[in-house]
Amino acid sequence: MNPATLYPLAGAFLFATGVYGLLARKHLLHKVISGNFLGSGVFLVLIGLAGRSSAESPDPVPQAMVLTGIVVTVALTALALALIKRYHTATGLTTFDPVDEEQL
Amino acid sequence: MSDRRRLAALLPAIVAAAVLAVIVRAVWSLPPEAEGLSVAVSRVAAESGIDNKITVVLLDLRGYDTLLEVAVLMLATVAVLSLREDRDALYRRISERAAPVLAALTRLLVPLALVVAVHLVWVGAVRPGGAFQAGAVLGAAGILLALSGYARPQWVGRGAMRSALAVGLLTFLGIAMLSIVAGGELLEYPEQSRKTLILVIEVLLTLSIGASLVSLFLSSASEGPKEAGR
Amino acid sequence: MTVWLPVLLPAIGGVLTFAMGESRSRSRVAINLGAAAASVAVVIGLTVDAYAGRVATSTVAMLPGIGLTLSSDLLGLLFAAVATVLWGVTLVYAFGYMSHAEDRARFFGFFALCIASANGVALADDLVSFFLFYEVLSLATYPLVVHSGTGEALAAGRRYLYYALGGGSALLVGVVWLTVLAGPVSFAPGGAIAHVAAQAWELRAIFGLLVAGLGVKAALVPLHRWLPGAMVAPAPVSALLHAVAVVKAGAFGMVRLVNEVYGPELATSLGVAAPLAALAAATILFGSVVALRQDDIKARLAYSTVAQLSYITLGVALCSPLAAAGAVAHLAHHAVMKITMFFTAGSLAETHHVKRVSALDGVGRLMPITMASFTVAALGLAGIPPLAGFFSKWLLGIGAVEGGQAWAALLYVTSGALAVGYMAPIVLRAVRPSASERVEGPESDLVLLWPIVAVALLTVLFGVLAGVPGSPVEWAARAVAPSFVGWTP
Amino acid sequence: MSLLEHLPVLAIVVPLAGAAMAFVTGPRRSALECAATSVLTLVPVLLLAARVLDSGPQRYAVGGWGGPLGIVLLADGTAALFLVLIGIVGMAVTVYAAGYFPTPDEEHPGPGHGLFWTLWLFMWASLNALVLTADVFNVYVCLELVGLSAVALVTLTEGAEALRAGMRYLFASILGAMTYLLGVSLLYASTGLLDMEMLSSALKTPSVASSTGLALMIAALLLKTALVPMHFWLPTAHAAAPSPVSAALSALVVKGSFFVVLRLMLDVMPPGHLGGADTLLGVFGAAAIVWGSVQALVQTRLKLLVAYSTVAQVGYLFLVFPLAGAGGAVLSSAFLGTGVHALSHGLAKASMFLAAGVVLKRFGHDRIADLAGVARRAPVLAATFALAGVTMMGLPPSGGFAAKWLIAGASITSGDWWWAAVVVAGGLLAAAYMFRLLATFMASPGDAPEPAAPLRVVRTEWVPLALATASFLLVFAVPVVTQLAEAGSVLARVGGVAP
Repeated sequence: MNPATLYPLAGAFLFATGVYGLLARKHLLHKVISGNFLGSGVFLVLIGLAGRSSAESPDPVPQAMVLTGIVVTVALTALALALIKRYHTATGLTTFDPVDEEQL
Repeated sequence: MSDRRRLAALLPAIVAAAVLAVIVRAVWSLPPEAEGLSVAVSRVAAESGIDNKITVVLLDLRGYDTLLEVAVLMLATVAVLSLREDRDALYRRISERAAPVLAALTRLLVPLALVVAVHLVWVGAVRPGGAFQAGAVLGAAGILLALSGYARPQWVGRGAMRSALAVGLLTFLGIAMLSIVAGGELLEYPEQSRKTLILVIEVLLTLSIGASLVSLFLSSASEGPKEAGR
Repeated sequence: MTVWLPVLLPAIGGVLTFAMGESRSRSRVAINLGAAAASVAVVIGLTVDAYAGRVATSTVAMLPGIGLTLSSDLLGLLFAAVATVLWGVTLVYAFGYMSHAEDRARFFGFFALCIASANGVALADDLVSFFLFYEVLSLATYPLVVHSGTGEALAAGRRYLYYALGGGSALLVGVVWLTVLAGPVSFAPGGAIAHVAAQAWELRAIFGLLVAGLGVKAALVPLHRWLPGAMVAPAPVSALLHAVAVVKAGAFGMVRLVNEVYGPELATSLGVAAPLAALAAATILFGSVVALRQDDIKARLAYSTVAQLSYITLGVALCSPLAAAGAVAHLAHHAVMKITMFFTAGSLAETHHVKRVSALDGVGRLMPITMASFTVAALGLAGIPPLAGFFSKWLLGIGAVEGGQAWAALLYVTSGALAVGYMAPIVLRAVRPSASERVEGPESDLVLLWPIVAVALLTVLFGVLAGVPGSPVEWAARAVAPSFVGWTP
Repeated sequence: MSLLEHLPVLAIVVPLAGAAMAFVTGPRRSALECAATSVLTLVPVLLLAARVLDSGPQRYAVGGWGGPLGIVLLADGTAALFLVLIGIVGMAVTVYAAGYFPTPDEEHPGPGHGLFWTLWLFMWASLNALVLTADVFNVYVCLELVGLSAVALVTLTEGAEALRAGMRYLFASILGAMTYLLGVSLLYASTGLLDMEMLSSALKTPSVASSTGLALMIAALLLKTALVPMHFWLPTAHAAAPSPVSAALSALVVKGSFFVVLRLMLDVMPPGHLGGADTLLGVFGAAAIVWGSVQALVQTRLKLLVAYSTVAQVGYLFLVFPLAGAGGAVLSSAFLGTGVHALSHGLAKASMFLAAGVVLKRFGHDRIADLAGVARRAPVLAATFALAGVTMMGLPPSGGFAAKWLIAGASITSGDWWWAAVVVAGGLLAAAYMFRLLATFMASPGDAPEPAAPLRVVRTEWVPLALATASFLLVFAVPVVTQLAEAGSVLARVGGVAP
């Protein structure tokens, strides 16, 4: 087990956690955080796999992809939070379904 | 809990486990060493004289990605702006809350932040740094100004702020098109003015990113749920 | 290019009718009558050319290797002429009949589109083009069936759609399948697919699918059930579309299918003609018998149409030249006779609110000209010489005997007797002295009366002048002759 | 280098700059700015299509690098076809929206503080970018641009329902985008390539990682295309959005991600390495046709009916994959049918949503049961639904008919006749839900008073009618579409469309 596989495997685990959270968790903020798990998972996979390069430094292309990905994730998170806030203002809810609201 | 609900609770776990298994299998199957494009990038970086290979990829080889990424950021800001509750009372409350200590701190921090931002832009060409980092610092300064009452939150969505938000993307697009006029392809910077053009892009991007962050922060101000307690 | 005009002129007329809206009724009359007159002129011109042996063909590119092609052959022109001429006559009637109705722009617009697509069906040069116009015709008829917007009309429309779209699907599958096997199939007298290397079962299955598709409009039992229901439409629709354009598109398709796609020889050797003939024979008997029991005049006429359409199908399925000629002639003859009857039925309902046979008593005295016209048509339908119906039945019968299928001739005679059975009560009741106090009342309004008399006159003329070049009988014989090698009329 | 060679980037840069400019000019003048940008975007798109017809696929190396280091834009016939669709529907949406949204003033800048125009141009630009790119990572960025603008446009409708729909859409979008990116990272780790054309040759010897990567990418795109069973987010989002937005979403956005599926499945993946994936996609497509139609049949709201119809019609697009394996004439016919279907459904569906918007404004609701008499009161709207409905049913002479003809023909030729059966059944189901609507329109309106609507709103009804007419007569445009498809990389491989 070397870093080149450890990071991607950790990333895979993060990603799977994110998938579970996005599908299973009801609270909207949980969903947003799960979405960020997805992002972090993918970025770990990318960075880890970039480290397999034998050159003096890791492959820069995946690193650039991660940087772009981070900005995109920030943008998505911002919109998601704004939507949740607006939704909460309009309905007082923090979940899609009022039934789930009571269970939380 | 009905069977249906139990199944609904189980399904995400199954999907997640399946995804995990698929990725692990794929990762495991990869050879331990791979060059990817690192050698090719190194060659280009050596020719162009820019040490930071990631910068070479971001601004030169895949500058088009970065152009669209700037568009993503502006788009997200516009999207959030479209959702804002536009009420003067709301903004007044933010300004009125300004405390004297915060104001004093702001007077101290904002000039410093500006210096840091300029520095970050400048070093971006050789070391980690650049428009996004500088923009974040600039945005923080802007938020401080708004919270302490030096800048009025109502400015969100007004003409000057809109221009600041858009100028980064517009400059990027303009310079990208400039290379066409100069006889190259899109984003093919003319060799002699390369560094200058990239610097211009970075500076104005910093401004736009800062403006974006300030707008994102201020436009999420709200009066709280209308039907509290539901 | 001219060959497109019988399609384009009514279509443009229809679109203009929509565009002008509800209020401008004078322009509507002018445009529709203008389009009808122009179409008639074009069809006559094309016919004169076709008689002289000049057949025009024109293609617009469409699917890969398949164009939308029209051709002015005599067979197609006969149907186009029937549809176009009777459209003009029906328009006059309809302007009178619909003068106080709502949604007239919609009505006349779709009416014109129906004729445009019927002409397309007539002049289509290949199976795909035929299918295209056939389906457009199905759709354009729907708004006319449900015109009144009542629950009854909507229900009839729904049933019509089940049949039309189901049949259309069968037709689509058949046409695609045949095209995959044989490439684009252009109609060719005597058959177009004899050279195709395909399993016999495939060709039989395709024939079945195509018959199922065409059988809906041709009202073959058991696909006929939409037709009586569709009589809920306004009288001009029943008259022109459900006695002429729409239903004849199905019967006409049978002619194309047997004579010009499979060809009489292949249809016989594959053994598909005989079942079709049997089905048509069953339909004739069924329609005639059921018609006997209908009290509603339009329903009685509708079942009569069911029977008469199968005269055509049977005639062509017998695969003998004279029968085929009789079938095609009957396409025109039945059109003028049945349209007379539906005009009459519409006028009866409009003028005296009479819709049932049992309520006809004495009407003949109030509307002598109308009922006299009806009587002419009824006699024609029963096959009394020298009216139109006699000649087509004569050809059908002779053809059946010549083809060694005397049973069909017997069937035609039987069905003629049944026609007398279901027509006679209408005429007799109308002339019977009224038991009720119906002693005075108007004759049909003039604008309704002229078209009735005109089409009744055609019934006489088609019969009396049957031997003259250009009469339906002579035209039909010329049109089917190329399908039978070595036969000349 | 002539300006004509830069047409691909002009199709992206012009609307992008227009979006930024519309934002700067502010709500009151941005409609005008957007109209000007729309025209300026359409021109390079049409010129590009003409150029592709004339001289084949155009490649554009952004920054002058080319693969594998740089990003390449590829304008082949298929891309040009989708660009033209986006252009036509885009232009219609712009014109329609100008009448649909109230004229902005100081007090009322319009929905979303008058930001519709900016967001809409962003969407147009990102769709063009998505279709043109030949780089799998760049696809990711474009997908995010499309997704972000789509969600923002959906939530321009006031109220909790639209917010809920928008958030569902956003979460689906995030899951899709991240899964796609994960796929890209595995693909890159395995091949060291991002350029589609280079990947195509590298993948002739696939590995576990590259296959997994592609599978993840395609799965993500299926979610974005809303292929059953991953369609859950679509109906509410498309129905809740403002009508011009619904039109763009149903007609264009789902087609954008489908386009990438098409690229990946037929261009990037080597033929014969699809495993069972092609059949699986076909089965999902068939399920979508049936399920979407059945759902459309039971809807009580007009916009939801139209949205479920999209779920169904998307299914047809996926029938190409099981047929593609046969190659030759079957592939060419199925591929052309798919292209025609994308085009005709795009036009027809846009027209239906735009018309539904006018229905909402004129009658104040979209409850199907209460729409009796529309044929008399608003004949143009009824005609629009009728003409677009013919396309949905696949009856001649509509584009839907041409598509069905080609796909069914391919299916029968290949011997896998059951796909043809699905196509025919789908047409009948579409007829069932469309005629349910049309019959209501034809019913007598009763005595309810006719609601009055502002003339500028009523005038917008001509835009959907024009689109619907185009889709109705599309069979006559098939020769041009055929030429375009033959200039696409897929058909170039099999030597064009056999007559």
